[in-house]
Amino acid sequence: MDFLTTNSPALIVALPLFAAFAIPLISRAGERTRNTFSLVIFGLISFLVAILAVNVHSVGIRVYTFGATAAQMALPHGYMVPVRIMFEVDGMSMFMGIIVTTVALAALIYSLQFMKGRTGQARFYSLMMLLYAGMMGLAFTGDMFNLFVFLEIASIAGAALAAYRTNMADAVEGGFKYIVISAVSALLVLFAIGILYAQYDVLSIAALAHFMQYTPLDMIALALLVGALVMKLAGVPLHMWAPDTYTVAPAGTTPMILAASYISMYALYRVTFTMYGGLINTTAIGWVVIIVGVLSMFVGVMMAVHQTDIKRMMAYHAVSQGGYMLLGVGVCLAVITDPAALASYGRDAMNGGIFHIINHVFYKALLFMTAEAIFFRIGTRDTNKMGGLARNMKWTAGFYIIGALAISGIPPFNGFASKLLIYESVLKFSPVLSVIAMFVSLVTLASFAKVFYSAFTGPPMPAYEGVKEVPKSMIVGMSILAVLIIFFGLFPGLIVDTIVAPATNALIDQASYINAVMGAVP
Amino acid sequence: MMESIPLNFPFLAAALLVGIALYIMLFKRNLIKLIMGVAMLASGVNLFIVALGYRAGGNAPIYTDVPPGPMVLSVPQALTLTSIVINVAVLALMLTMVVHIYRHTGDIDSEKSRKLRG
Amino acid sequence: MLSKIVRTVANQLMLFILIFGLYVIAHGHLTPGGGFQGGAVVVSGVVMLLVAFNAGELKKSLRERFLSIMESTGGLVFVVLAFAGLGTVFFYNFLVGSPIFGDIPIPGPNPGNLWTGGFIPLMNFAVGLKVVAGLSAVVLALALFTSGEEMEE
Amino acid sequence: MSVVDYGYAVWAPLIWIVALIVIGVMVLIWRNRGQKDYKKGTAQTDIFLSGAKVPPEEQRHVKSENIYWGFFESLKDLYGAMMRPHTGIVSDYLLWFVVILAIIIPILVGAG
Repeated sequence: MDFLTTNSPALIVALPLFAAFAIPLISRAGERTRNTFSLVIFGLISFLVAILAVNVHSVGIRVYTFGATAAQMALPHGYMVPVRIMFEVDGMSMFMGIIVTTVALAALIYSLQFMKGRTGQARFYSLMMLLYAGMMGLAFTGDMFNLFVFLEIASIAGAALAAYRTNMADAVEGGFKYIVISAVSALLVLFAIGILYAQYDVLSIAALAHFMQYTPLDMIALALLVGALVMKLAGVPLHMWAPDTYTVAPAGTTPMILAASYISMYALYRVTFTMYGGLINTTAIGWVVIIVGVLSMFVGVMMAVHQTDIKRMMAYHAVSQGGYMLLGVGVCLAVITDPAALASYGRDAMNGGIFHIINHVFYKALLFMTAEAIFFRIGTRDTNKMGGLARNMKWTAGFYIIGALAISGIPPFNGFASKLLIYESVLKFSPVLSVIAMFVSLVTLASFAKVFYSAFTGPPMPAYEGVKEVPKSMIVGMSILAVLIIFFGLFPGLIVDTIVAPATNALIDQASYINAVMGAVP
Repeated sequence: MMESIPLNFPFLAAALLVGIALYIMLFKRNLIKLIMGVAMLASGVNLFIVALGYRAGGNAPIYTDVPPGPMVLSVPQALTLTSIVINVAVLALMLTMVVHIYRHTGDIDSEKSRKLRG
Repeated sequence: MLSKIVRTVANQLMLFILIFGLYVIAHGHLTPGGGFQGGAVVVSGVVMLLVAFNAGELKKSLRERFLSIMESTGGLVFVVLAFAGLGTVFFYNFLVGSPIFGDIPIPGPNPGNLWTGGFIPLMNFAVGLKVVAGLSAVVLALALFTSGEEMEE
Repeated sequence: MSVVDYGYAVWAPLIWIVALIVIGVMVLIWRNRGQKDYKKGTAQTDIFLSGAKVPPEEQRHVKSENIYWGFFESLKDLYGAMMRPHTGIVSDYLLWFVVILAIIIPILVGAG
């Protein structure tokens, strides 16, 4: 047990990599063996994540150094710098880890029967494991260069998965757009890393934060990082790839690509809060984040209500909901140097923004899965051609209702809990922003009502008479998320106290992140 | 000879590469040219990082039979190497996707081959 | 398919390219090079064969199934070597001081000892295997695309 | 455990659900006191469409693109402006990226 606790940060990333390489070999032994293997490996990973989460919750920040026992290396004249590759796991990393693992588990179970009988399944599961490894690596990494590497791993795996159905022209197009956008933004991240490395000769995030001088060059690097990561997390006006890619990704991979974009959001927070945390004047960067957030909310929802493709509509909603998170966190960022405002509403806004990530990933993953379930049965995503499906697909319809009510912020589902936190705290910062947020929520409800009406209700359509409910593994995958949504909605206090508040504290408390690595540095 | 080249010449070259790459990516509608743009952007960034580690007159950072004298910083070279490897994978993936796009639509013009918009 | 002269020369040259690639891989911990570079050298030989013969011809001897197994093996060996260090920490170089690649080099300039580096040379070989298989599959797939054929599943 | 309390506002879902159930029961009781003496299966329950002929069942479904027609019609200009940047060309996406970078670099350098 001790061994697992000590080595869990490395194992959580290494096991999926191992599985990704092993799956093509194991697939030779048959479909059943491979599926069992994937599930067993993933069960093991989930167990490790749980162990690590408990560990981080009790002992605080964990630093795991690869290949040696200490992160630092003393130079001959006594000066110590962190030179090793290391993982630094704090509350926020763990929070993202929990999200990604839950979604990936649900997606994996969902995919088992969805993918049944299709070609290239070995590659599909292999890429899913690779995507998971990339995301977890990004959440855990403690240095900037590995941030770039894991960003690229996640992008490559995500793009290959999005273009998985190569028999459809639009699937390849969506995957292509994703890889181009990801490659360009990752290269600009690398450029920013180069600028930082040129000045401070270190790559560790903690060391960079420790040495940071906030020169104009640093600010250029910050701008490049913010731009590139906002692109990856699909903030308006850099969101246009998101609908294209989310629409075409198959089965359980859309939720995983969605989670990948929130991992980029995590990277953005890590950069702005931890690396540039000592910035004297955070108002500018705070307002940049707020404006991107408000634009995302508004443009995303207005575009969504217009769509007729069910997954495209949900993708635009993903853009719009991303705006809520940016709004909440941006408000906190703008007031972080003002202790009174921070205590009064800044921390609550941040809690809301962070809490919304987990809520949104869960309900949006559920919604994407219901959309994919419809596609699985009737072969179209066009809502114009749907109708009366609730008669044939009762479980799917039920899950859709849960997801739709949660995303529209209807109590008692989880979306309401985090949106309320955002509304109330943003109201104290700027009432106009809060009103916009509420309006967006309203339009969200309207657009989901529209799709519910046109897809699930109405008279039975003669074309869909023989449509059956989706297979069991897909229902199990969706019900995991549905149960979590209801649980989070009923016990928001518990969730905020146990996982959201530690994540917020980890981001705001820059000093302890630095000390975990730089503690021994004179 | 080496002294006659200004030290920031590689940075100018990197800036030029990035500039050309951005021009290609933004204004060319041919998908293959777009990929060339991405490749050039990668080269520009890689050149930038390698140039960061250069010290005038330094040796290559390899201890096998090294002559005495200062060495070039090796970390940026390792970073560049990693980034090159990753870019090979990215470019291969992009090219494969363009081949698929061409197969489906018979065109590699991004305006004529698009299916997803609005 | 090019002329018989080109094909024969390509066949002969392939051996030398293979040797050079293996040299670059094996000396990865001493000189510039390593798994990726050496692998890329070997794949350049594959590309030469691709030009000399055509893609359909090459597909017969370089099967997708074989390449896939080779690639997975390379990746697995790499990860398993990393796992093997878990007694101390992940990626711990447990082979240093052992009879396999275990010599500890003299600090500073030295003539180079191939028997050093712990598991680094082994990892270089694993990466080389993966790169050779992966890149060959990529170039082969792209060549087959242009000639209108498909890789088999 | 179930309550989120942050000084100036409180959200307690369990209490809210109890209240919802109470209200639901009250509504049901109220509903049961309604009129029950209409005749099922007669013209009393038929659909009346201003005297026009009622179309068969499967044609009665309103298509998704026709829902909220008025909303889109009145916001035509806004939608025109919003649709224009969504060209679906990846070069244009990158153009937006460069434009945004050009805007935030001066902002952040100025603020730093």
